[in-house]
Amino acid sequence: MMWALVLLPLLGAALTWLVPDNRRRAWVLPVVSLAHLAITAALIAEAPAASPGGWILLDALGKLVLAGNSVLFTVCSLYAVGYLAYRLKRPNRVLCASLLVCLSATSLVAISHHLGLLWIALEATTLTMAPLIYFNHNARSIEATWKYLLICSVGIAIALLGLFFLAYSTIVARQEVTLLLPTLINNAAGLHPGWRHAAFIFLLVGFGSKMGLAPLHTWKPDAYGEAPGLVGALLAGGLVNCALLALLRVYQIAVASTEGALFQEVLLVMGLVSMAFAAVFMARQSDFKRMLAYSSVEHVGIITVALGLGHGALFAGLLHMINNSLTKGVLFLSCGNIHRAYNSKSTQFVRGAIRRTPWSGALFMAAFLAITGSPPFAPFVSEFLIVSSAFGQGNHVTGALFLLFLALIFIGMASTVLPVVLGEVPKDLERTRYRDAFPTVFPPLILMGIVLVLGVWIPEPLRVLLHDAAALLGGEA
Amino acid sequence: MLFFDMMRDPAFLVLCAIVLAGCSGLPGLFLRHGTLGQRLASVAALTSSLLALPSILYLLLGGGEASFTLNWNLPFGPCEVALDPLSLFFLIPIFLIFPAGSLYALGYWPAKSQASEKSVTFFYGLLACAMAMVVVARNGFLFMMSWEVMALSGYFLLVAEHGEKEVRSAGIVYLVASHLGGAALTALFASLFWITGSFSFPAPHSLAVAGGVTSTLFLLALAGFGSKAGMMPLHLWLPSAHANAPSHVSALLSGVMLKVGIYGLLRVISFVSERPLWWGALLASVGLTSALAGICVASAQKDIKRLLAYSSIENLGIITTGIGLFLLGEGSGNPRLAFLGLAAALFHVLNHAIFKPLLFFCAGSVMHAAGTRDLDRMGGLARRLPFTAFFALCGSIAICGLPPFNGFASEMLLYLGFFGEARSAVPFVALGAPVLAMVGGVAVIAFVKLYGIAFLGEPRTEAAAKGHEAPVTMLAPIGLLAALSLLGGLFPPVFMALVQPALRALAPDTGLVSALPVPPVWFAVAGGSVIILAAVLYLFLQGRVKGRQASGPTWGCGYLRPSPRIQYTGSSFGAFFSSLSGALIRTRLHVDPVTGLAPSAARLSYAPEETLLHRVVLPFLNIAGVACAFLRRLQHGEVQIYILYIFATLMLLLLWVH
Amino acid sequence: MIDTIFHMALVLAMPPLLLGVIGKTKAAFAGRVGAPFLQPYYDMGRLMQKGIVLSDSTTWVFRAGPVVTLAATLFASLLVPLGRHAAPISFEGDMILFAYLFALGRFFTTTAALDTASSFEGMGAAREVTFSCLAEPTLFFALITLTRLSGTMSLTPMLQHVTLPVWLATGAALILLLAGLFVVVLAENCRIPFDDPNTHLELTMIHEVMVLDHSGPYFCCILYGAALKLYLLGALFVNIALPFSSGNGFLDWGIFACGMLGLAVAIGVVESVMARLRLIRVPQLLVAALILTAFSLVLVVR
Amino acid sequence: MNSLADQLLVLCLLINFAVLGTSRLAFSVRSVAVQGVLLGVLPALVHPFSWHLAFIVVSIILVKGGLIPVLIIRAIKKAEIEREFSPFIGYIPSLVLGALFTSLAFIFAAKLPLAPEHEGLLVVPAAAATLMSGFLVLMGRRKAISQVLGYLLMENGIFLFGLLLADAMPVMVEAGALLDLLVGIFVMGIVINHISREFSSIDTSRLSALREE
Repeated sequence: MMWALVLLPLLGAALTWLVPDNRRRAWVLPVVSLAHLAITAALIAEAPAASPGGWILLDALGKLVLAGNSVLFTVCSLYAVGYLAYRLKRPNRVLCASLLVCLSATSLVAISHHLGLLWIALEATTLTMAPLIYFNHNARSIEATWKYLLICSVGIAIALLGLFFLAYSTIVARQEVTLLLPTLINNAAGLHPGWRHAAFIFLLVGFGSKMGLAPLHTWKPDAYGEAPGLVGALLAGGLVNCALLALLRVYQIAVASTEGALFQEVLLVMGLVSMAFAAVFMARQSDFKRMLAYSSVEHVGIITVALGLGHGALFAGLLHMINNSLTKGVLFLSCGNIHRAYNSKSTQFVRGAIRRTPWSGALFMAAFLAITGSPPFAPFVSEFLIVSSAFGQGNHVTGALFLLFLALIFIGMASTVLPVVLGEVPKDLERTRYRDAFPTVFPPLILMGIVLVLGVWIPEPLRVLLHDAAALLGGEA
Repeated sequence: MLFFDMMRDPAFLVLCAIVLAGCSGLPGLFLRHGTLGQRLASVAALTSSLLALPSILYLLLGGGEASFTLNWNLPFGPCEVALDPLSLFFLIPIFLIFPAGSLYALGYWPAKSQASEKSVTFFYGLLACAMAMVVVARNGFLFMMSWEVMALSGYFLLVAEHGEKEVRSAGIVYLVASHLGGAALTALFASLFWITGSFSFPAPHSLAVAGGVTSTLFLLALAGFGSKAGMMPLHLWLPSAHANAPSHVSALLSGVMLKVGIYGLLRVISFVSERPLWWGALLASVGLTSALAGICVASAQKDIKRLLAYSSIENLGIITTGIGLFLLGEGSGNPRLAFLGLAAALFHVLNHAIFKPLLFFCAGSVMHAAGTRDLDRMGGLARRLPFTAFFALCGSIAICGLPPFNGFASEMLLYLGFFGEARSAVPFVALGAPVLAMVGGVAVIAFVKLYGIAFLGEPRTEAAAKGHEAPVTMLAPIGLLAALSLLGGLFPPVFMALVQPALRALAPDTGLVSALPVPPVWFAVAGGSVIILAAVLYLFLQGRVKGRQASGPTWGCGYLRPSPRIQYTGSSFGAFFSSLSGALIRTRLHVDPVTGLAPSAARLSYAPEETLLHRVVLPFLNIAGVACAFLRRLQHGEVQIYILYIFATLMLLLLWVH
Repeated sequence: MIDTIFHMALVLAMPPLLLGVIGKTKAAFAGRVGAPFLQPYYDMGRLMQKGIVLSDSTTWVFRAGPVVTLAATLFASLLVPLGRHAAPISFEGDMILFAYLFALGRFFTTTAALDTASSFEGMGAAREVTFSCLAEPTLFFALITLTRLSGTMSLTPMLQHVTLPVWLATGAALILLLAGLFVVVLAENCRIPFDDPNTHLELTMIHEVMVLDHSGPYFCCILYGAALKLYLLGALFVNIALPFSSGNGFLDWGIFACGMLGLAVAIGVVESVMARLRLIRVPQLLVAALILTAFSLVLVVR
Repeated sequence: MNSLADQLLVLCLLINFAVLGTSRLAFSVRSVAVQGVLLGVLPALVHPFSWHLAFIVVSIILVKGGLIPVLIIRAIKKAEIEREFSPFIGYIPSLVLGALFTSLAFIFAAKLPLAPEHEGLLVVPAAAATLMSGFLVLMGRRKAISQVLGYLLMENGIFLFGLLLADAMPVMVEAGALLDLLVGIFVMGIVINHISREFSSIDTSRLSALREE
């Protein structure tokens, strides 16, 4: 059953490779992803036992990430059908295939309980993303791809070394040598501190560069800026969560070991630094796709801060992980539409989107408000929780900085987004084929609906899931 | 069956009304034709206030309280909603102005651009609902949620005509300001959570912690709520926002939304058991400052709605002063002062909620008639819009705080508070009286200017000459408000009856002086006799001159060919005073140089500028932007450098943990 | 009751006389015979006989101006005690009503002026409102001082509290206060050195220029209202300046009337010996008055 | 045996310097390949024989010593370049820095204790030094190919460390890591081809259009 999560998309990929016709090929995506979604739902409903050897296990954290990715991917694949209809000239065989491979890799990340396997799956996602970013086949996109590939590979390599350190620390501590998560967690306290420290730092830097924690985020603006909207959505909403999950596994070990506090401190600082970077780079940003990249940096920072705070903030952080990925989906898809409609992503050409593409414009606006933490949307809930638990722990400095950065980021983002959405459409505008149509507007609309609902009512199953996950991370439920 | 039982419960009716108000704009979104949606919305609005107002009055006068716990599963503790006197009192303006505005919109909006009508109809209802929710919320998170929704719907209303650049920039300033305020409030409620351990509001007077903490809370509240209530110097967003919104929206924004800020302040103050004296001093001084500065700047405006917006700053300043006196009185064990201050504040909340929307509505009709917001392009509208002109006159007199209208009654209470302090050992507080007198004087300048320049004299432009009276749907709410403000002026006890319960709830110990020091009859006598005397005199004189009236042109002092453009304009009317008030009011002049022997036509244009914004804030923001641009060099494209970042981070972290 | 009748009689009958006296004094200084004391009465009577000329650009507001102003002033006249005799109406805070009734009058006078669409009258209106909003605080400082002295917030007890012993106790303060009040009286009634009621150079005038277009009975209202206003503010002044009380009520009426006439003479003297100030200087003088009254408060507090 | 292993490790270090010091790409590719082969041989010296060990040895030698170099050499052929021009960090400075980092590596290693059976082995310093030399190449060189080499150097460093766990690690992990490495290099190769087609050079300093102004 769980292997289906991994194998089904691979089969789909093979299928897409066989389908000759651009138009029909696109339809494979929604079919596969819907099936994947169904399986995911079934698995979350009743969690199966661990595989022999315990390499494969779906715990609460995995369920969260898996669910988020599956939903996001389904929406994106629905969108892809509409989107690719506009890009028929460009061959999309590679795109479809790698999308599905990526889906299987992300699923593997979610369900693997062995760090080595986790690492392999993560590296696989990194590699499959490269052709997606390169979809547009122009100078800028190849540059973006190169930077993405190099930096992420370096990062992931560092992470591998971190894993080796971890394994070696078990040897030094005369324990059974393994990278199985439960064993590591149980023996965490006994691991040799020096090696453990080194391991944690290497893993943090490695996975952090994949997540895009500042200052390891440098590939993000380029990749997000040049990739097609739906790829951006998957990068910002899906892959970030995978890398985050890897980090969370490390976090579990760190908390179980004696010096969870130190690790949390490091996380707190990294998170705040990321938010600060985002705030600085957000100001006067004239390319709204790059702006979204920095927003993603910001939110990774927010989640990291939540992890650093621990306790009640963990629940909020995990909730924010979901909220962020869904909202990012809306942002990227809608701004992809706007990009198509204006054939530009610079604020000096793109104005009055609400007039030219009413739905996408409105969605972009709403998603902007959501992502900057305005009610009644979901991120407001999680951010408010994080702030209040920061103050609630008496950690006022963090709380104040957090609010300050949020405000600065809001200012920066508003001064970019509002001119794009509002105002009059410039007269001298090259005519483009794209106008808002059902297939490209409906998918982000679904996501927006979910974000809105989560903003006022968290379904009971999700709440339970979040509590269990937080409990896994050592937060009191 | 159960439902009907609940419908008998007035408190439940109020909640229903709130929900109804929120949904009032919904059908409009799905209807193809906007005006029908507006009609439905107006009907819904009227129904909601017909449901709400009687129940509110019943509860308020009957001393009833109620609290409900909504069922939600967000992790913020029980979501409590309660109606206590304070909430009920602040609900009154909402349910008074909201239906009035939406009735007004019926006539007002169709004439404007059709483009964003639906969204305006929708967000107008949402705004009212959100404000009401803010007022009834008893849970920090619910409060913040409704607060932000309120702010956002305000924004969307404000940018209804986002085609114009001015509107957009006003919108951005508004949004940023309200977000900063929201951040302060978030910090406030987070700290409350830290202190009490729950998101539910603490009971009144229950918050007894170290002085430093409560003072921080107070300052946070002042920053958050003060910026919403437009206290100087946090008012920067207010004038352009209120000037650029559609008129019925401006009415709601400035008539009610500012008061919600005041509500928040009062609510947070009510938590605290120990209130230092300096809170009162700070509030009083802030209030007087913004009252004086606000009205001075107002007197220099040439944009009719900007003028009104600045006068809102003045009135909110007066309210704040009242609250300040209340705290001073409490702190110094002087229940009389406390009572007068709070009574004046609450009374003025009602008054301002009546005459400011009245004036904004009139401004809307005037803008229709003259096609501009620029006072210097109006004139002579009284003959075209007789009813609007009359009601505007009532509003202007009322807002200047002159008898026989309601503005006088509340300012009277404040004066009595000040004068009472003249007898105390060190009569610092009494010094407020001359300042308030000054404010009154300048208010006369501002509103004589507004009324006289807009409505009287000769039309300065063709558009103004061809103005038309507003339809009855627009006149009805205006007339109602005018009548209310006269009522409040002649029979203050009517309004005091509404103020009393809230007052007792906020300051139980002022109960012993719960009667007005002025026998209220004198208000009626003075106002009534002035009106009657005037009427009698008028009839008498008309009798004298019957049949002996001649008419001719105004005497031009020997100037033969006068044109309407030689009249005193609004700017020239205010110029003399502005010249006295110095740096506070600057005017930007744009002059084309006149050159050559036969100079070509040159233009001169002038506009009062928002000194603080243009001289301080914007330059600072520019500097910050440049600084960020400098830092952004970090991301300068060389992948080698990026790898260096990774390496450096790795090394630094390793150093840190070892 | 009888007092009320006297009060009304004095208030209604006497004001124009002050104008007459002022005129006579000035004439005497100028070495002329001058118009008879009752000249203002004749003028008003004649004005009542005349018809009116209305400007085409005016509305009802133009006619409402003088009327409301006079009505407000008349009611204000019920709040001021004359000499040792209590005012017919007196309650806590009536002095605020007193001040605000004048403000109401000002509001209507100025709007009426703007109604004529004449740039001169607009100018006059602008000056009027500006100066009075500088004069207002002075009045209120004076009232604070009196409140502190008397401990009440109503004109009658406040003014009647000022007796010889009080003078002996706080003479300095009262003198400063009187100086301030005198300036206020002059400013509010547009006398020299603030404004010259006799000149006919519109550019320099304040009050006169506002009423250029009024005529007939309405103009009469204006003149009478102005006189009444002078009378009432003067009464404030005299009440403080003459703290004497002969036990006999009628004698008190006499004393008060003489006081008023004395004040009129004083104004006449000032008008004869002083020149009209440049407009720019006027605010400075008003601020000076403000400072005087502020000092009086300081002296009282100390 | 350990002495022999140590000598091989020292050889690895020397190879690092060779890569740092040369400008000729073909040469540095070959030296990295040699390092890969050494990596393959080392486990055989350190650990007792086992099939799984044999598998690892063979696969490492095949991939690192055979496949990858071939791939890169072909890329170089295609792009018609044989030397690195005007690097960000010159050769002498990079040698000096290399020496510095190597000493750093020894300090780093001194802080971390070894398991008794690995006492006296130079594995940790060698690994760290190789890693950092890899970083140095990545940071210092302009050509995309040299950066790939730098990445390979890093990987070699990591595998060097990995041989401490060679018998502890499950085959699957090692194999997966190798596979990923292979695919990664393969993708990079493709990208490099595209770069050389787009920009008619594989000079990454051309790749700086995406930046914040």
